[in-house]
Amino acid sequence: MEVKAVIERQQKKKNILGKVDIRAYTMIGALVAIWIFFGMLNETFLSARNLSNLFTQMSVTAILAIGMVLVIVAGHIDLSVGSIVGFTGGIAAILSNWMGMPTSVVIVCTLIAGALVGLVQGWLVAYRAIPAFIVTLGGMMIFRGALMGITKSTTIPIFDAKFIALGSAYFTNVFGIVLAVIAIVSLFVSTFRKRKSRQQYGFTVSPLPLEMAKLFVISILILAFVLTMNSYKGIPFPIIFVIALALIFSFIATKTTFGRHVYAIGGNAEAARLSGINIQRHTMMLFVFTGLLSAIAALVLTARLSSATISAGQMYELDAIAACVIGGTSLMGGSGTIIGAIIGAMVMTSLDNGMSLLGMETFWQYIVKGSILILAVWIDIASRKRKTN
Amino acid sequence: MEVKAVIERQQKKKNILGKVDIRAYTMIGALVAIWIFFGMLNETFLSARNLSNLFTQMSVTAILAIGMVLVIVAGHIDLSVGSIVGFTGGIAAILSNWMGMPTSVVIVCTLIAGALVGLVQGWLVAYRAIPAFIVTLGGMMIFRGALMGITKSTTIPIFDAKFIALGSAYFTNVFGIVLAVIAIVSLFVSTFRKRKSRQQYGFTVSPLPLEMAKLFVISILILAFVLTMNSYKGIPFPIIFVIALALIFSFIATKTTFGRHVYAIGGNAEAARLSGINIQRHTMMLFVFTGLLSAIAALVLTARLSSATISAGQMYELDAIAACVIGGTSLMGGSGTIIGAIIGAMVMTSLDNGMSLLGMETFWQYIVKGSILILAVWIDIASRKRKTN
Amino acid sequence: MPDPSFQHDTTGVTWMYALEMINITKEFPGVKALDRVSFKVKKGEIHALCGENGAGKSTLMKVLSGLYPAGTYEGEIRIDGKPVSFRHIVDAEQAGIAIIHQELALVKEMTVGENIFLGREPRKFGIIQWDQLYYEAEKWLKKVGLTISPQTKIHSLGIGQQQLVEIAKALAKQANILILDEPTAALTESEVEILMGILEQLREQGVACIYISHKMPEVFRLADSITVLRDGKSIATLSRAETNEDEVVALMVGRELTERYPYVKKTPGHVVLEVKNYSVWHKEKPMKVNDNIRMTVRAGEIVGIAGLMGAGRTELAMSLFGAYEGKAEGEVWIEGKQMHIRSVQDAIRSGIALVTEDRKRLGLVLGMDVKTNTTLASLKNISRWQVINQNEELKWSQKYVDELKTKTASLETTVGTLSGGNQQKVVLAKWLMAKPKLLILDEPTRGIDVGAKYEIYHLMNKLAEEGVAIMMISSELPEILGMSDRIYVMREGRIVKELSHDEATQENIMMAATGGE
Amino acid sequence: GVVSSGNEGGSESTKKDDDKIVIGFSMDTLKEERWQRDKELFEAKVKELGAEVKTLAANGDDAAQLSQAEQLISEGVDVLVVVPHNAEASAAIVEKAHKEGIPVISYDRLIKNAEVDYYVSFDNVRVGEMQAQAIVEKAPKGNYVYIGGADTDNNAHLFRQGAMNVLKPLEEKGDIKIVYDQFSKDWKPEEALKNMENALTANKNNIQAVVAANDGTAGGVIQALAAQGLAGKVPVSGQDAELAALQRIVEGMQTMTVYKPIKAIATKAAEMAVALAKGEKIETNQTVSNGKIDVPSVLLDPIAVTKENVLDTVIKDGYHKLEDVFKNVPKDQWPKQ
Ligand SMILES: Nc1ncnc2c1ncn2[C@@H]1O[C@H](COP(=O)(O)OP(=O)(O)OP(=O)(O)O)[C@@H](O)[C@H]1O
Ligand SMILES: Nc1ncnc2c1ncn2[C@@H]1O[C@H](COP(=O)(O)OP(=O)(O)OP(=O)(O)O)[C@@H](O)[C@H]1O
Ligand SMILES: [Mg+2]
Ligand SMILES: [Mg+2]
Repeated sequence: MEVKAVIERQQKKKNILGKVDIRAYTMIGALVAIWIFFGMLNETFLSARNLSNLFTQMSVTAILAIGMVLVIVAGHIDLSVGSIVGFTGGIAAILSNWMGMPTSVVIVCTLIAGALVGLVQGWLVAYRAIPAFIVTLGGMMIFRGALMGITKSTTIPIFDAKFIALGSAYFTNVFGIVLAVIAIVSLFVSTFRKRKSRQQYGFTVSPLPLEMAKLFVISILILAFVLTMNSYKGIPFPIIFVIALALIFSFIATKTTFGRHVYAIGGNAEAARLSGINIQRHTMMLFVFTGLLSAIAALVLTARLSSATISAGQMYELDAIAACVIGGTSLMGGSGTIIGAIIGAMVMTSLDNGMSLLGMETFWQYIVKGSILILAVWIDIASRKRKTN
Repeated sequence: MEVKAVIERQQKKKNILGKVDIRAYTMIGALVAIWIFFGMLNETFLSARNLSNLFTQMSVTAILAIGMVLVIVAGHIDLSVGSIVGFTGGIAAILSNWMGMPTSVVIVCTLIAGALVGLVQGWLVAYRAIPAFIVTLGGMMIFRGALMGITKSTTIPIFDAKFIALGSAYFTNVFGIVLAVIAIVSLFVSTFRKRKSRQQYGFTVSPLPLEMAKLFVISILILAFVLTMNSYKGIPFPIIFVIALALIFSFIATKTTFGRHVYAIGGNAEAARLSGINIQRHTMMLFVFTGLLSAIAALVLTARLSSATISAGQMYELDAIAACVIGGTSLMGGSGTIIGAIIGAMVMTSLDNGMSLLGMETFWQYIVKGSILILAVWIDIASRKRKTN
Repeated sequence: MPDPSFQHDTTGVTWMYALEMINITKEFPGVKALDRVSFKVKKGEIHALCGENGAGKSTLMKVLSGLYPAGTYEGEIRIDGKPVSFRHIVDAEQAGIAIIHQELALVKEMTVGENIFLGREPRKFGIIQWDQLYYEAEKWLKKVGLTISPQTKIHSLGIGQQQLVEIAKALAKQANILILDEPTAALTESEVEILMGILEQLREQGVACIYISHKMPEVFRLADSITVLRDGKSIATLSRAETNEDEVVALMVGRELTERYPYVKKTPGHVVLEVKNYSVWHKEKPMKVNDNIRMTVRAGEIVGIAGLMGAGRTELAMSLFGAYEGKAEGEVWIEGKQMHIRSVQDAIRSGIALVTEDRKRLGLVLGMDVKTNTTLASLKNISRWQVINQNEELKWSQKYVDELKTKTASLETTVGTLSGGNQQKVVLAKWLMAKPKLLILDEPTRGIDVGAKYEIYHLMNKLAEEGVAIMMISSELPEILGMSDRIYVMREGRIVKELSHDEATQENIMMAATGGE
Repeated sequence: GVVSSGNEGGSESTKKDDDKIVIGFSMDTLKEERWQRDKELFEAKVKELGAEVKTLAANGDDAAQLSQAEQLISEGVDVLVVVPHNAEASAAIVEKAHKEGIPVISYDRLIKNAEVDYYVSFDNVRVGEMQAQAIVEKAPKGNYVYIGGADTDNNAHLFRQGAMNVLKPLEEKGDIKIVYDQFSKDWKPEEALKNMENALTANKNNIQAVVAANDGTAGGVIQALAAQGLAGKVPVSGQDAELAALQRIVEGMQTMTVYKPIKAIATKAAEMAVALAKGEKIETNQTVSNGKIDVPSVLLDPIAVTKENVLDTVIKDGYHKLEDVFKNVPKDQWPKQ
């Protein structure tokens, strides 16, 4: 009896706040706090233009973090993403500049290269049971070396304007508004379909006014985002990649069998195996995904810099991991969300951006970033402990 | 009866091979193979002089790997060792150059700094339950930043000849011989005392001739090492640090309650706690050890370069981890040996040294090192699997 | 909504045996776990599989469920008379086989509903139909008598409830052959009743059930036939009607066991443990798991603690041992001195030892060898200046291997490879070596076969004789009755009754434990 | 037209600052000692000229530098002065700035493939040539070792290219032989030390000259030479005029370092930036092709600093103090200023 009451109470709470959990709200709170802090110290920080910069700057880390979340959830890690970014970026530049391929061919080949590289690493981890830490640490060296080898250690510039647009163009204002409207409409439609389905199965649904209020707030936020971006130059290309990839992978993570099986593997591999889940294939797929996402990140980065360099992507793996962890992903596996990782990436980028706007000395930037990383996890752990006391 | 017979049989096998297990022999085999390979391609590789170089070049990685093994065995990781090397090296240089302290004071202060830094990190890991990966990743940034802050991003040269000797002096030939004799004598004494003690307890001992033969081989190896070093300039200082630290920490790991407890914690933390082991204090101590060892490595490195630079120690954590893993330490915790890690460090350094002697292009060096890392673990895993099939 | 995986297989061939396993041989390195075992199960029958620890029961079932794929064993499996070969767990499931494994196989971070359908989620184009999933899950939960929401996370459930979820998960597969490997080890009496009801219902529906348990009363209540395994060989298949407990036990151990509980009347000495007004708070919730406990244990006596699952006995033991995270208040006296035990080290120093209920998770470092595990808690006694005397270590661990008759290849064998009973002996050895004044045993014989049990009982008697105070927590009433000099009965965190050996009966203990009058 | 590239957004923020000229200074890194000086000198000069300056440093990361440049642009600077980490990758910065109507001066390293407005520099390839030249003068024949910088740093490759421009013809002539040629990971002196140890071992100390890419790596090289008692006997080049290197030079352990009179370049760049902001005309002495256009350039000469001219260059410029440089030399041997 008592148990039931608790569960119902829990469900009610969940309905009010929706699928996103308290943890994510804390993270959003922290992000807002950081923004207000920098906004007060420096007027440009919160200008439409700097926000546009901020979103563009975080795009590469965010794309890598999306793949990293799933790998970490499954109980692995990928230290090679930075080198894959460099390597596939080099391939893209060679194809585009040296071989003069059109952008579409370059994109396809680069993605294939990323996926292949991920496949090989995934195979070693999944089917040869070599710890991911080792495989990807080795991969980190190998792909960096390969990048130097194929580019002959030179910087390869990109001249193809279409390619460059991938990283530095903006959507027109009209298109942004259209996107916003589409997003809002599909939000409403999906919510109502969900309510109907729940009612058919005889489950309770939260009161309509409440649900409407929630949808309303989200719609306002979407519109505010688009209008802010439009007040500068429109939505930057890279950020649309991030949003699209985040939506796709969030969907995969929460709504598909593949995603749920990944969480099951990370939560209890033995249980997953006994439930007939093909752990090896899933694990391999995860590395294909990180390879693919690294290739996408490489395209964005190469386009943004309009050249491929031998140091491109160095240490990005650490940024991506930090973003995941700040966003609440547990390194023990089994839990973590993509939206959390994106917020984590935003926190890191905001810190970088804000501190450099303030002209803070480099060494302070290192110290602050390191401290924030530890602090974020510390608070998270402490609050979880308090909750259970 | 039957049980006893089995025990005796096993013990006999153990006595023939000594305490070092098959795994370690495989590693030594791999090392010898690498040496022969490079020796054939390049005549200088196996010269006394280059071997002396090799041992000196591996010293920093080896010292770091010694601490890393224990941390990994306990189920943690330390990504900050490289930055601690840089940071404490900076402190040492400041004390020596800017403040003109005598070498002894510099050494003591540097070691204290290393231990303190380790203590803080250890406290966060042990008593605040923040994952070591996060704490030390944060530490990696913080200490690098701190190094830049305290040295004002300049290179600080060392002029104190005594300090410089720590990294680049050699023991005289006579002293080397004395050391060898001491080592051999104590080896014989300890073996015979052990035999006597075993006999007193009524355990079987392996046949005397066999034991003698074993001691003889080891003695020859010790002598060969010393004579080789003497044929160049004598035993380099840093290598004596490595040997001394390896002996001390091997002893701690295998013969003391502390070491035993660390392995138990890594094997099953909960069972260890319920056996009355103070997990938190042990964990904290481990990080104090890595801090301390990083400070020692920093002294050696700073002395060798006779200056402290802001890039000192960068990425050393990965070298140390790789050395441990190549040497058979499991990243899952619970197993790993210090001698293995030293051999791992030797493998890595031999590759670096050999490839650069051959004048191999940089990018190939990256690729070969990464591949060897993966390959070593792959073979290890495959052979263990074959054994259990 | 119709999903093929939810449908019954109704091919109409009639064949007497739902399952035949013929001459199954399975070897592990150094162990022949199964040696030409034959095992047949009829349709609509509950078939019990009995045998000592390590007899090969679980291995046989793992072969059957595809966990050990075809090719890694020899022999033939037939389902409904047709030979099959499973290369994967999924193959076995498709052939209508569902298994509840001996170890819980649930993902703690996921919901009950997700766990029930893990690997078989109702889906359209790979997209999970969450509403349908939870709807179906709720149905199966009701069937096993759980009234929790299917959206509850597993980690907020107790062990018993988790086991029921595991059962619901197997039922949801609507298999023709259902395997239950020790399903009741963590269930309360009333939950066992529900399970029995379900199994009887399935029997009506013609489902073949294979039931593995060390609890003879359950076996004899449920089973139609009993197959006994010993040392990897099938010894006999008996019909329940034609046999009795003693015969089955004799077949299992390979000899006659005259007395199951070697009780010895003792004369208790001085008071070793005295607990007054002792309360323990739950580690997470604001509630007491132990309330106002008052008890004594004397030297040389065995005190049994009876109670239902969840009565708070483990918490009491862990708390006395300084290992429970919740706050404790009240007084603990050891040999007339008041103690403030805040950590396991304190407890060991005061002469307390605890053999935990979950030996794999809490008792042993599975990757370490017998010797190391034996000495782990008393390294101090065999070391000087923190340096371990390796000869002493060998001596002591050899002594306990001999004394407890632990079956191990050597002192350097990793304990993870030992069978359950022998693992338990290593745990016991660890605590015997610590020379405790008070030895707390939490479910010391759970999952252990009859022969090993008997040896452990003897050991308890011997220790009591040597003057050790023993506190034994057990959910097996016959064991409590058979071994204790005195019995405390716990209910909802309180001690509700104290009985002497002679007063105690099955009835008055159950009465006190359930609160019935 | 889904894609736009409008520039209406920038105008308001640029307007705001019209009363005061703001120069943006986007730097590759502040990690190394010399860049700290560039920053200080540049900022001082701009302030002296009555304008404001805003400096950001990117820790040697191309993407970070682009981000920071974007930030400066969004803060509405009037002129952007860029020290590119990577000459090619910074083209994006020029493009972004030009969209906002902000001119770009390329500082020290030339931004490639972009319509850079001005270039003020010492030439990196030239630096490599000077290093090799100085060493060749000391050791016209014999076995040569090249110890490079970070293999992941584009500039390291440029320095090497310059050095090889001088060395290769001599090798073909048979005068010299390059017996060892390796990069030093991350510019780390310890890597240079290991490389030099290996080079000495492989050639049994039969080495007559070492071209090291900068003072840090030179430090490692000299350490290895010292261990063989060769320090001061084998000429070693360097770059950056670090204090530690100059001390070695006056002690005779290092042959030369390339001093790029930072004051000159910083001052010149500051003057050009402020003039450009005021719309004044700028005098250049040369044009340099960057692959896309011929960039009007002010090319300053780097100076090879040796024991002989240390007083007239680094010390005279106030780059280092006499007492610091000669710290390890007995006072009676100090030169008179
Ligand atoms: N994976 C394995 N590797 C090696 N030996 C194994 C393995 N699994 C089981 N064994 C051995 O096979 C034999 C049979 O084990 P099994 O688990 O089937 O016994 P069981 O009858 O289920 O015992 P219990 O009652 O304790 O559950 C034992 O000797 C065991 O040690
Ligand atoms: N995971 C859990 N979450 C919430 N409450 C729990 C949990 N585990 C146990 N409890 C509560 O703690 C109390 C004691 O539970 P526990 O099962 O440990 O008792 P026990 O008598 O030791 O059982 P056993 O017979 O297994 O030894 C009960 O009130 C139970 O409901
Ligand atoms: Mg079993
Ligand atoms: Mg219990």
